[in-house]
Amino acid sequence: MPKLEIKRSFLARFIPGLASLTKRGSAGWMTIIGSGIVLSMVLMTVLGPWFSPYDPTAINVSPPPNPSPPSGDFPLGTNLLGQDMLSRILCGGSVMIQVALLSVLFCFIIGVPVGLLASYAGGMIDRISTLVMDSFYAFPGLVLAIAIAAMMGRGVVNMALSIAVVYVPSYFRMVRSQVLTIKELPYTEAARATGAKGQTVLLRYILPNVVPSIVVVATVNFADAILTAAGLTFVGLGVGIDVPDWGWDLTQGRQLLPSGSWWVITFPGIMILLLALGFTLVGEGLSELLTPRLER
Amino acid sequence: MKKVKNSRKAVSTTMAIVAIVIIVIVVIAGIYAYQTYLAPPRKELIMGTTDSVESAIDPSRAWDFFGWEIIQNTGCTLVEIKPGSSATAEDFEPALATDWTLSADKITWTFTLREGVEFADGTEFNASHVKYSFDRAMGINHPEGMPLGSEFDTIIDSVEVVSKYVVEFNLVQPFGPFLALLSCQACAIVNPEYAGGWKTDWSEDDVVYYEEGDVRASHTMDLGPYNLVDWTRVAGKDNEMRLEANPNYWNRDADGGLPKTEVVIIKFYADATALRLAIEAGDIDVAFRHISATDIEDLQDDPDVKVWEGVGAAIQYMIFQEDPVGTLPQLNNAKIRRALTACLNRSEVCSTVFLNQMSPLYSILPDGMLGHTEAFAELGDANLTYAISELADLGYSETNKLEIELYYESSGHYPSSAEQAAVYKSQFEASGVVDVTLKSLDWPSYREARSEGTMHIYLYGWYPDYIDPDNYAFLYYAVWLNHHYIENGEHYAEMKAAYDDARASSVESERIDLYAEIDDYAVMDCPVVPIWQGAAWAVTKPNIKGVYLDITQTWRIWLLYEES
Amino acid sequence: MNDDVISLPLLEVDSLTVDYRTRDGDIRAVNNLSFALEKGETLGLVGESGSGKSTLGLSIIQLVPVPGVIVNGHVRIDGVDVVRLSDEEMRAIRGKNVGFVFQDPMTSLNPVKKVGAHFIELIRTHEPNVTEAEALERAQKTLNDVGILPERINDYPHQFSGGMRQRIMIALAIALNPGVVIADEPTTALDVIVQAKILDLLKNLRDTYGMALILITHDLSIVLERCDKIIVMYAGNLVEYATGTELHSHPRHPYTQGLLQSIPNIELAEQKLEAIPGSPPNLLNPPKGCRFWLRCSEAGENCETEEPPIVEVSPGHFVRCFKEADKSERNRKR
Amino acid sequence: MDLRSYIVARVLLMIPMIFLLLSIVFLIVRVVPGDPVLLHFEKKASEEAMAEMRRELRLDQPLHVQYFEYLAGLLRGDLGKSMAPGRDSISQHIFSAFPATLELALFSILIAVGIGILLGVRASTSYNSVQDHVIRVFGTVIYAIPVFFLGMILLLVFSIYLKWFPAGGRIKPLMEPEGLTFYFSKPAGGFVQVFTWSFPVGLISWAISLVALKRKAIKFWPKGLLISLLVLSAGWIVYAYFAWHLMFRGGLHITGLYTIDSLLDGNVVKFVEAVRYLFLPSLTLGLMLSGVFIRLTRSNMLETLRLDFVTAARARGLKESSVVYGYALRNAFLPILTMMGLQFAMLLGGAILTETTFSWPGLGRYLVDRISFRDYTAIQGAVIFFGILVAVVNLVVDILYAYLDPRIRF
Repeated sequence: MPKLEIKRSFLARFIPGLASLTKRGSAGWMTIIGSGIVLSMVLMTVLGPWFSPYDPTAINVSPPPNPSPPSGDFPLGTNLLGQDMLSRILCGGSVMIQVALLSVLFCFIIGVPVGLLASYAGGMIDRISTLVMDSFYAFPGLVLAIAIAAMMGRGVVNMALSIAVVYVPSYFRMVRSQVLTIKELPYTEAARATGAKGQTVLLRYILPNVVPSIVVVATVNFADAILTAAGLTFVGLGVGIDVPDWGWDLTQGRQLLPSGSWWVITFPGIMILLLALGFTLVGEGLSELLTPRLER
Repeated sequence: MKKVKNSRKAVSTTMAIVAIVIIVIVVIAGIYAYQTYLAPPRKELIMGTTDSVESAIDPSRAWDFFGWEIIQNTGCTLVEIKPGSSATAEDFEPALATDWTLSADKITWTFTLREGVEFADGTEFNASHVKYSFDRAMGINHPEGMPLGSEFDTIIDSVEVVSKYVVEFNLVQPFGPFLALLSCQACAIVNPEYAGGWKTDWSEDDVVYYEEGDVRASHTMDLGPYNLVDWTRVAGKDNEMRLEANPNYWNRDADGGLPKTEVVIIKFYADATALRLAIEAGDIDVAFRHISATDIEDLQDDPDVKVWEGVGAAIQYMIFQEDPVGTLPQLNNAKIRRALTACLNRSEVCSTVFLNQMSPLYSILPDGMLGHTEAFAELGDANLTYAISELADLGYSETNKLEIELYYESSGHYPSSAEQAAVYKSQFEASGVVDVTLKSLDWPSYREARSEGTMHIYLYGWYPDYIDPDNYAFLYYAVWLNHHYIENGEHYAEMKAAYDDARASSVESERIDLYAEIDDYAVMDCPVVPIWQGAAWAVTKPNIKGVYLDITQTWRIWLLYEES
Repeated sequence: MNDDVISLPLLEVDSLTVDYRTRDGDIRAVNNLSFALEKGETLGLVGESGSGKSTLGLSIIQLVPVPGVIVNGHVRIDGVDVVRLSDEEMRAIRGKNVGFVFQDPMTSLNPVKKVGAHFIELIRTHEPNVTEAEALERAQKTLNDVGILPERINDYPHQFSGGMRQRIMIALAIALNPGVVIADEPTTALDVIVQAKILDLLKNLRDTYGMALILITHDLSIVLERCDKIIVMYAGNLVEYATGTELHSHPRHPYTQGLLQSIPNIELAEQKLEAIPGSPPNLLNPPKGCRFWLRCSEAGENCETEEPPIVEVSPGHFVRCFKEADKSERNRKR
Repeated sequence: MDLRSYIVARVLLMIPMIFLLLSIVFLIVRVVPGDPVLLHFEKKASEEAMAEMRRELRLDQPLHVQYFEYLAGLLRGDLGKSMAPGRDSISQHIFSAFPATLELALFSILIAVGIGILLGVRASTSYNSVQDHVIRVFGTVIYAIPVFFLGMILLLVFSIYLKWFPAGGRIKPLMEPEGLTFYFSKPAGGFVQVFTWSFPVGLISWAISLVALKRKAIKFWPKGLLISLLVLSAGWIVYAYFAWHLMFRGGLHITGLYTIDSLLDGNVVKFVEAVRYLFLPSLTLGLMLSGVFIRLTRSNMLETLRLDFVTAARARGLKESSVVYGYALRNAFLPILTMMGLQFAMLLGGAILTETTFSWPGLGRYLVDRISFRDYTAIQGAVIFFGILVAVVNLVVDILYAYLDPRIRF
């Protein structure tokens, strides 16, 4: 019955709130720090336009010559076009966050139902979908994402879709393995024995118990999606110049490197790193909290 | 006792590993020092570039900058333009032709050829090779060749062998810039042995492309200052080229001997950053195309390198698509185009994006070219009062903004396209009555969108094939640009007449007036708006001499040398 | 010092106390425990799982698993207090002076090493001058002694059955002819027939090699006949210490009595097997007085509040119980 | 399912998986809206020109014909023609770019495993100490760094500020090692044809090995299947190797790996240069991957250090180093090895970005380059090559796993 326990502990730990997390050792702290980073990043991006000292896309807010290093007026320096890096940092997270959110959403919409159905239905459907998913899973993710993004063209939605294609198999595999375990558990059998319909069993009895694992996969995938989105931007498949985006700044900053303009890449790079790190911490923390382990 | 022994043994094992590592390092360092010491001083000149031959260095097909540079250095044309000149009529020098005359009706050009010039296999160059080269180019007529290259037949009617050393070109109509045309790389003389053999029926399949492992079979020319003796490509891009002096070069004995450097290695870098760091580190002697604006600015203060600036023939312009497939008919109104043009601030683009390494351009003809004017200055730079009032006439205001889409190319085909577009957007929007949406496409899609005519406003660029105003002024008429003004432009009939006259004329003063007229009409219509003119940049070690960066855009490797 | 006057025991454990320092608090696994062992003796260490007997065994060779700590006491091997030794010095004693046989032979051998390699490694670690060939020769001899064909020396552990593997483990423990061999539940993981064979083997080896043997087990029945001395442990405490026969005939502690009653005896036609009610205490928060009182049918009031002392009820027979303490008190008063 | 049949299933599964993958990539490239041919003309192309291009690329055929031709081509090692002018063979492009990627991948995996094992073991042996926490934080942070950002930082520090290492490319001009070059005359038909030959040769050697195995009466058929598959692939690889050499008439570096070729040349100067150029890119990629290995080594070591045989080894008085490395690590290494296979996919993804950062002329750059050219057939070819590479590496790792773990025997 370990899966039932997972569910109970999941609820038990999260309904009372974060405070109880502090008692969960390093995993709890990881979750707290991670969600702190993520929340502040999201908050910053949402509120950024109100707080940024300049319009992040305005040209030459700093008088030439540009790029200029950090100074009093421009604490993070300016880029080649004389745009204020601080403003761009404050507002630049939206693309990454949108892409990550959308891709996780797409994964959820595709991966979970397919996983549920395949594992529940079994037989040929299961075997074929597993084979398809496995071939995607074994494939180098970024290569596939790049190829698909290249075919579909630019834009946030297209980026999210191409990333989703790469990560759907993780959801599928997770859901499938969980369902296969839960399907055999006595209470599911009991539900079936008392005449519950397949649909009811799937939605009422199985799905709720899969949710914690999906949450873990999703948080871990957030980090991967952000890094993949940054990678897509770096190979020239990001969004255009008129949206402030850390990935774009980092990409364009590369040509300014030889002249020693470190500030142009350092700050956006650190922001992406922090965002990905936040999600990684939450993901790792949660997976440790929600997965029963041998206590040492 | 035993314990001590154990630990001693452990220590000795660690020591042995450390000793082995140290010995290996010392040995490698020793051999390194020895081999470095023994290495003979390098005789080759190494040039670095980020360019690459696109697909072929066959004059019948190549239409890319670097392919032409290699053609120029390995092949030879009938006439050449004097290095460092501005390509006026007096600047054409004999090359494979020693003398030429034009008939009174301006239709027939007769060339006397240089005698005793030999191909690498010892065959003597003669009039039949000239006829062969042009017949081949016109026969292959490759749609992807240079625009006029593919339309040789609209200029040249036939090439006739008069005698062994005399050849005659019969034109379709009088053509002023004919010598300029003959001096361009598409007119390099090919060696029939490597160009498909003596025959008359030509097709696209006869183009000579790169062949892995066999350099000589990969190009057709034979008479230039250099022989291409090694050419490696990795994954469809150039990796390294080796040029060795051609012992049969006709001009070998000229002042001090040409080429000046016996062996030149061309090393290809993936991007400007790598190229800049290579020249800085001294890995290469010469860096030519492309080093980014910030890097040029940076290197100008570096005492270990020399930065050369020259006239650039590359121009960037903005095209207002006439009737962009059903979306913005307003652009058909010349008043809107003029208003938008007035919003532009050319010097701001040049200073912001290019750190003043490009210069504002107010005529379709670049500065340094016959017929260059300042016509577009009439509309001014950031002339917002004019723009706002013109647009107000048409009902556009801060509440009813003119909405336009500005396209840029995103895969690096033009320098800093995205940054430029961001600047133009801010300039248009500074008027307060224009709302710009930026859109980007990679180069192939951009090119196709251009052919389809779906982009409202987009950026385009040009560098010349042959060095003559004719090769710029035609941009107003280039069918492949597909901006449609040719049929519908208000002043296009007058412009076209002036253009045709200028083309046929060989009298410079006459042509200057005609091109000025064309520019004036262009300002009235604003179909194609010049923005900036590029400068040419090269970075070398301080002791490299013989760099010519002139309007011809020809990179004359044969004149480069290292001063000891 | 004169060896003739004071004969040092081979192994002496003196008021040894071991704690596990967990996140939730300290757990006392071994509490103030002492005993001594002479050459050629067999000591049985009996207790339920969690009674601290394995911890005791491991603490003798200073291998209490993390986060265990020896907080007090001494362990003297050949008179050397090993608690004070450096890691490196202790390492030299393990295997050389003390052999150890583990509970589960299936997991106690390195699966990626051949049997011979285990021996070579062991012998050459402790006697670096021995060549590989010599080590192999000795290994084969030892294997022969434990009843394994010497030519199987080139097999991998997974190619042996459980009993065979335990024989290999024993061979590894005795290969360097140590003074003491500690066998921690050597037969628990094996089936009954093999169990007896292994125990007999250990006994025979003790005789031939002349070493002392500590047999740690939860099964009182198997040590009763085979051990010279037996220590019964409960929740980290020594509750009874006596010779095998004495313990068999006169168990004093209620816990020992309970253990004895739960042994099936074939000779008795109708035996009522009785299990001890309840379960061992939570050592994070042990009962205040006697650790056994909750399960003890004879518990008195002071058992709840005070820790019972250890009393010698007859020569060489020690018990930690108020019942016996009172008795001896009475005896003394009498 | 026991491990043995798992591996057999793995081998058998690989075939449909690769097949499926090929089909998916083929489809993805085909569902592109619009006509890809349209994009490849400088000027508005005439119908004839476009038809000619379609004919050259076989795009004029019905979809199923294209599909089967493409599959048949793959068996010959022919990935079709590039859409770029000249219509080069994509296989040739890929084979000329592959050694660079291979060299980068090999060195970075060495670095990753080295760092990962060193720090992972450190962390596990000093469990819950400051050292352990620092290493864990390092592992987590390194995983979250965009690899190209890491690359740019290293580039900035080590080649722009300190000027210790070059910033991009594979080697200095004039320094390309020759290796021991082979000189063959170019066979008629070139690369593709020679590669084609590898197929029947591989097939025949497969058949022979099957028969031979039958003769020896090996009872357990999966072992025979495995061995014969190995022979098949070995035959194929040997042929492909010669084909690769044959296609360069002037001779080629013997391995294409500059570090090795320069040593074969006996030219230490070139070797040092090659290592200098290789260092930063492989360090970047290696660091990125090391995070995973640190975590994996640490957790596996923690599990293994708890196992009985480790305690037993300690109880025998073995040295701590041989307990940690000879016992714990050797047993913990197998899952790490499996991970190495799985990480290969991630490695290749990282290689694309690293190659772009450091202008490393490998397959990653080729793919990015072709994307900006919208060279669909080449993108298809490169993606498929990546996919097959990963599948083969995973298979090899699995088989290696079986051979390294003595508990698994067929």
